[in-house]
Amino acid sequence: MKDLLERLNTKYNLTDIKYQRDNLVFLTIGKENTIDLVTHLRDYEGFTHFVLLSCVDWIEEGKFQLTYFLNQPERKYDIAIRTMIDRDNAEMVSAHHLWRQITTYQRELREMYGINFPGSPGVDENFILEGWDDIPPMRREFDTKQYSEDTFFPREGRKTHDPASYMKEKLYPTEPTTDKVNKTDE
Amino acid sequence: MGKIKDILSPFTAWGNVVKEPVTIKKPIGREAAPRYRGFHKNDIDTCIGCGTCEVICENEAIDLVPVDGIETKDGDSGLRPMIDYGRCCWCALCVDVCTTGSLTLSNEYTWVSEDPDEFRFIPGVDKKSWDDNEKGWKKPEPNYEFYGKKRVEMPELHAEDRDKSFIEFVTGYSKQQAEEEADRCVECGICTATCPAHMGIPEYIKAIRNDDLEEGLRILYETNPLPEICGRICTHKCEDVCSVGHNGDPISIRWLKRYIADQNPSEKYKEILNAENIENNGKKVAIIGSGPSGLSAAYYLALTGYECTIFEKLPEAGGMMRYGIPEYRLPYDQIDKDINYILSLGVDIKYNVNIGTDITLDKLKKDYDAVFAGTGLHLGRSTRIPGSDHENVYFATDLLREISLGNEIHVSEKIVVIGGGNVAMDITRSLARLQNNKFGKVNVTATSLESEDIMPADREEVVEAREEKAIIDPGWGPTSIEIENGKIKGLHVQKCLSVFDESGRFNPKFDESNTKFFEADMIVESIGQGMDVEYISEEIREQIEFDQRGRIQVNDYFQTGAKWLFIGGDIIQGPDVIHGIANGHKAAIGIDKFINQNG
Amino acid sequence: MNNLFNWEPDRSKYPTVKDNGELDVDLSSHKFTKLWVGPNHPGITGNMAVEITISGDEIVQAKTHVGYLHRGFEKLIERRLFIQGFPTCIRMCVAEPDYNEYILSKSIEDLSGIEIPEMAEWLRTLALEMARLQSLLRTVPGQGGTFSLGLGVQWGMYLRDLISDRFEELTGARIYHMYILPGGVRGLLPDGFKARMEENLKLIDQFVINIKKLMFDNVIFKKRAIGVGVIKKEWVDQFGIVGPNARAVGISRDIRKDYPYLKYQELDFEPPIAKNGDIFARSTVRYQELIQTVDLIRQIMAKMPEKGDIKSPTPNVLHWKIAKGETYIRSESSRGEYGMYYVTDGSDKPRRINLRGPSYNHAMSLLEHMLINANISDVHAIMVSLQTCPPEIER
Amino acid sequence: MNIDFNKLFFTFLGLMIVLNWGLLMSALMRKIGARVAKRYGIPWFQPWVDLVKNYAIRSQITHGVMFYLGPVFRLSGGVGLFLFMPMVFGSDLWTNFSFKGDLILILYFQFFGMLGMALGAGEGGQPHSFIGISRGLSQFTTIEVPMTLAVIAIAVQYQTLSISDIVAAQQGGIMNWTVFTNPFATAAAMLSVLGAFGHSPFNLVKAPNEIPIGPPTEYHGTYLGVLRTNAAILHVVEAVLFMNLFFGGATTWIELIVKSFLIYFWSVFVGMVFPRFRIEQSVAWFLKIPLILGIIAIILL
Amino acid sequence: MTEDNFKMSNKQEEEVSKFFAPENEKRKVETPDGEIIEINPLQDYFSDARPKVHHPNTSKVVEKFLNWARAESLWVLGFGTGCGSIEIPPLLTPRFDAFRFGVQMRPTPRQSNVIIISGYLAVKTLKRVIRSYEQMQNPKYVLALGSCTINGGMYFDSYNTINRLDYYIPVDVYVAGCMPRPEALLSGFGKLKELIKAGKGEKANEYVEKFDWYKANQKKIIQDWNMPDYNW
Repeated sequence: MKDLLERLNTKYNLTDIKYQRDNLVFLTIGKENTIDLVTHLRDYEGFTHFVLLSCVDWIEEGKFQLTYFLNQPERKYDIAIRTMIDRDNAEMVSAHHLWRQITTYQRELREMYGINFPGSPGVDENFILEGWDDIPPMRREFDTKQYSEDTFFPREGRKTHDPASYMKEKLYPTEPTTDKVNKTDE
Repeated sequence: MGKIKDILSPFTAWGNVVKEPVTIKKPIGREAAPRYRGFHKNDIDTCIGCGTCEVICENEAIDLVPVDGIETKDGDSGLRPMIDYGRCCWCALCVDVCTTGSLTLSNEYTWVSEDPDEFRFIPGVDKKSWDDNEKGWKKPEPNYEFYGKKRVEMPELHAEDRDKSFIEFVTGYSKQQAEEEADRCVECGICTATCPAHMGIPEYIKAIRNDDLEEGLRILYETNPLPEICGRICTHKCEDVCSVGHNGDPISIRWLKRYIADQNPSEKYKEILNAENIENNGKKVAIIGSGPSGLSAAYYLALTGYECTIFEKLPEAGGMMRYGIPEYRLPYDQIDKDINYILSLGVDIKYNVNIGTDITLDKLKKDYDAVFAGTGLHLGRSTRIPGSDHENVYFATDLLREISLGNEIHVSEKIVVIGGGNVAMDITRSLARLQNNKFGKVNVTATSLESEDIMPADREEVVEAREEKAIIDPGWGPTSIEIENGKIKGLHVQKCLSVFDESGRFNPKFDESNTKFFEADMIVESIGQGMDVEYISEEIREQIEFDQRGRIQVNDYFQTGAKWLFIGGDIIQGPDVIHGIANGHKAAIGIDKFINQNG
Repeated sequence: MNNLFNWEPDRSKYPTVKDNGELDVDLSSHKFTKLWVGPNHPGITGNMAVEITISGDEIVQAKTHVGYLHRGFEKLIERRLFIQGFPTCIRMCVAEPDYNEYILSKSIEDLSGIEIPEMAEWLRTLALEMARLQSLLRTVPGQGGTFSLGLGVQWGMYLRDLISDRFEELTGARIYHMYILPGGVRGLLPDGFKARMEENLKLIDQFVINIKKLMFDNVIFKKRAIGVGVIKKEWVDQFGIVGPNARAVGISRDIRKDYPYLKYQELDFEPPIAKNGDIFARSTVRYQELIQTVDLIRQIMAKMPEKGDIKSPTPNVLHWKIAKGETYIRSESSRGEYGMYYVTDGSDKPRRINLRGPSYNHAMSLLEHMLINANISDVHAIMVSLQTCPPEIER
Repeated sequence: MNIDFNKLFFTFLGLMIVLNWGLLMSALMRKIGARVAKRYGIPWFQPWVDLVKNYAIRSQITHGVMFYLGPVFRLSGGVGLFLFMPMVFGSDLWTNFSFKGDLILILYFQFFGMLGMALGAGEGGQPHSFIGISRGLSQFTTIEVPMTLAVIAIAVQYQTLSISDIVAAQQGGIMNWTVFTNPFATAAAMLSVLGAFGHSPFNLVKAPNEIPIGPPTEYHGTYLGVLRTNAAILHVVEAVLFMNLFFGGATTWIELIVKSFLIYFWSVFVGMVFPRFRIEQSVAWFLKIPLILGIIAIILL
Repeated sequence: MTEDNFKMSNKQEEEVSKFFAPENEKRKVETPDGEIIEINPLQDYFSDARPKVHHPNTSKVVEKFLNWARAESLWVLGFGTGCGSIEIPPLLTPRFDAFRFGVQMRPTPRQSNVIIISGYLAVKTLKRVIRSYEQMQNPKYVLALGSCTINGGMYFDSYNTINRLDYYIPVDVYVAGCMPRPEALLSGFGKLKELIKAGKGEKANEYVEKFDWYKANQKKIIQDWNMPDYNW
């Protein structure tokens, strides 16, 4: 594993290398070299099994992290290649020609995050959702609970009480205290 | 050949036609497994309405609702969980996290209805067919916890290291220990109501978890200006009601408070608490006594912009905190840390001023817009048993004050302390230390009316006292002090059967046949303290209401009949630091109101 | 004689290929019919749909439609505490929720460095194998069911239900067990569990013999299954085929062997392999696995200790925070590699989870590819033989 | 034209008996099937309840005139088959309207309902119906081939086209039954009967998990009630046909019930344990073994 | 024959004009597949005509008998909409054998009387469920399983699942549980039978009566309503 990374390091600019386990390494590479690296790993290093393509929304940094997860079935290595792309007008080079299932992943990411993969077959078709007209739901700024409450008629008539504030109301309504315990939000 | 076999072999299945079917004959109502997670049950008498189930429920299926017949009281919010079966997923996390263990699941599972609004009920209150079902999911045993049940041990000096000196023996939590202890909190907030000052306990514990101690300090100072002191010697009523304490050790709320105060350097207090620019509003308030209530009142008044002057009889501030509590529990530098911060807000203090003699209350009334008196309980109370007027019979408060003032006190070889409160433990342990220094051994016995399980002293005080080789022998009522040749020989006691009668009044019953004799040449009485209100002149006294037992009556804001005079602290509430602080805070609000109303 | 009735479609004539490489499928020409298999169709595995265009009985185009079961787990879990994610996320796959529990727990344990007690490891292994057994009891005879051989399904479902009873005893629930939690499991074996389990396993032993006589020695079943729905060897990497579907082509890939987890290293087993890659080969592999799983459960019950701790202490679950990190945990479900990509950001909620279900590849790109030129009669059979499970595609 | 009301009454009574026996028989078959699957299965009266339920459905939709007529054709096919089928041998009252040469008519009526159904279901507009019809028609055509060969064989053997005469020729002992006198024709017919009853492996017309459920997909309520009524009658009458041709007919209703049950059970017996053929496999199968048997039967004569 | 013979009475005219009401005229419609087809509502029943109330039989005895038959012959649409469908197979297999209670599965909505909503409904499925429900014939019954149909259940905060089913189609019986065990499901069927026998299974007519309200609710969440309003 280490020697493989050394080999790669001579060719590519790899950063943030982190060994999560002995046979699982996470690394970051620039957007422009990503597909190049993936292709290289597939063709020359035996990473023939494509595990998954995923996206993490780092909204604070304004970035999407795409993770290409590759597996080398012979030597039982895993490499997860991270690449950061801009959140605004997110676009990434399509890799559908490498493995067939990537088409599906790209369709999903297009729908769930709004990342475009130009040239990927059927990338603009509805995949999971049907007639969705809000912001892509997996983006962090989309508030699913709010959306649900606005759309789906929750059953009315429920009311809860916070023990601390209820006790204050009952036992010492006038006395000074700090604010209500805020349990759910951190 | 294989082909023929392939044609014939499937027909073997017809063998089943003569066998009895395996169908369950009566499937409806079939009993589920003993561990099955069926419908909810709740033992509403055990339940305290802490709401932990509500917090852990990922489906927001649980609401806490008031229930008829369940009072809101200390340690019980009076709320009970109502479960919405339009949300529940029967994961039983609520059962596993339940602090009291009252919530369980039965193994019944059939609930069919045409009305969707029916699926909402309060287990234990709304009668259901499965209420008496004993089977069903219970929290797995053992070693299966969602939060720590064992409290993080407070590092202490070993008994041998501490029993000779008055240095503080509780060393305080480290960061890791504090965070670990804070992690156990379930943030129910039951404690807040019980705390006399209603401190934001869950919030500051959360601040510890978040490692945001400045925020923690801000929360502390919202309701309590003496965190260093409270963090050491508070009677922590909050811990008694802590919901985690129902099945395990309660959170060490007191030590966590101390941790926050300890970790914040005093020089940064002003910056943290945003107290650098306080506008003076030109009004003046006099405060008599620099005990907890006085300091608390001064702090909150000063924050609002009042000009406060504290009059202290003794040479140093702190009142009972300094003169009633031994240094090994509450080091003087920590008292100073809290007091100096209050003084730094512009509070003036005048030492060695005795109201009534040096300056009269009437003069204060004239010079100031309002007066707050928190003069505390400094007079010892006597048992009034035969022989209690002997010169070697002392009051604990007096002895403690003398120790704090640095004066030499009389210590003899065999001492008996009468009393089972914290003061009794303080004096016992102080005397034990003095004996140890003087004679190299300890021979001090503390005896109290109350038996061990209802002794008012904190449990750890008793344990620590025993570790320091003091003898604690509770459950005895003193009858007489035997004096021979003008010297005390010892104390006669008889077995106390009960302290309170059925209606809860103080009315001890004794077993006169069961007596005991404690040998002693010095006896210390520590059965309570009395107040000294000599400084209040007759004229003012007429305006103040007293009840039959001579206690001063005040309103919610500790305002007496004399509108300008506010009295709080131990005089009103009995001896307790945190009550004093709460009183001071409220009185400060009352004073603010009073002065604003009067223009 | 056989050639006489071998009506392979002659695709050289139709559908014609347009200039841009697409098939010229003009519905108005009445040469083609569009047919929806699902979502409301008794022959569909779960709630999904395959849109097929047929010409005669053969399929010209196929397209998988999913989303009928989409609940947005990966979004929901972003607003749930680590512990709260469990009841939600185990529902990602209804057939084998235990694998969800395991990979989710293991991810959290991996990221926060928690070791679990040995007893808990054994119990987890047992639960996972029981789940596999349940799943196989459905799918092995289910392959016969696709050809309207419902008898095996009936027997299998009965036995599956008995295993449900054992699950109920052990975990307190029939379907969504909520048994594996971060730090360990939620209970020891109840009294007499092993005896009752052994009774059920004996019934399954008998079932294994019966189903062989009924299905695998059945001339029509062979006729329908052999040579139909062939997966070629080179597709395995191209399409990301895993689990029994890959093993039926002769490629031995089994997470339990390749990346041993829990107690699989201490168990004696060898994943079964077949060569042809058709429906029959996949059925046979699953059938062998069924026998093997019964054996594995026996091994586990014999080797596991009687008593022990079931859970390691964890931080208070109500405000458990995990430092920023990411990991990938995989396990071998009855359908193949079942993995979880888990990202934390230092708060008390996960940043992102991504389930990698085998059906994601099997039911989408692979199925669409395999259905072309297949007979409509075989759509259901091919789908079941791939053991597709739509909830893990859309989650 | 004189109408024999007595005959009409008995014919109608016979129809009722056949209908109820058909319903009961289907319930019994399902119960037996359930036993093999190790369960109890439906209550014996379930088919009647289903029938009443279907007729009690309040709303109906239509896809056009043929859609209406489909079930009607089907029912007239079934009833027509019954009308010309001698039920109990030796009784004037229970021979219905059978006449010399009714064998040919009956072979025709077998197809009649099928075609009517095809037209009606086609009107329904369901692609599943189309597929079901095309399968049904192609399969039925191939079934007819060995069956017709077998029928021709026995028609030649007994030198008659009247079913009653064929039954009469088989009287006088079990060894006179066609099954013993002409085993090849019987075998060919008994194999094609598997297809005629539409059980697995030849149930690809309805094929619930391929094309749910073929031609009747769109039929509901009263339409379905009619179809089910017809199915009950048709199954019994077809069984009676084979009984008459190959198993010596019946001299009492009890004998009829037993024999028709056994003949119908034969298709269940096979169907229970075999999966379904694909359509081309099914066609190929009928054109192999049963066809050869039928040809042998003819050649041997 | 005079011309008068061709004149229609007012009543007859009404009858005829009913046939040629706008919703019954021939017209072109786009199907969900994108095909444009011509439809003749009178023939094809491709109609967005409002459904009608079908009143029970006026004779109480007859209605009682028919209701008994309806209750004892529950044909369930085999549409597994959510996780609850995992508990349907055990119901139809040896262990629980629901056939004993007159419960049978039908693969097509036209022939079914009962639709089981087995748990949560994604919006995409809801659209199919509504279509299936409308294709079923009066009287029809809805059995809702699990928390999800009552108040959203586990997925109360999901952007893609509905919270309460009774806003979209009328529900006869709810069964609590997540998932309800087969035994609970059987008692759900028991309850449904009771209701039908008591003549309370008239939710199909309720749907017709509150048709506008249901449609408004359905259209609120189904974004691309590319189908006629009723019974396509």
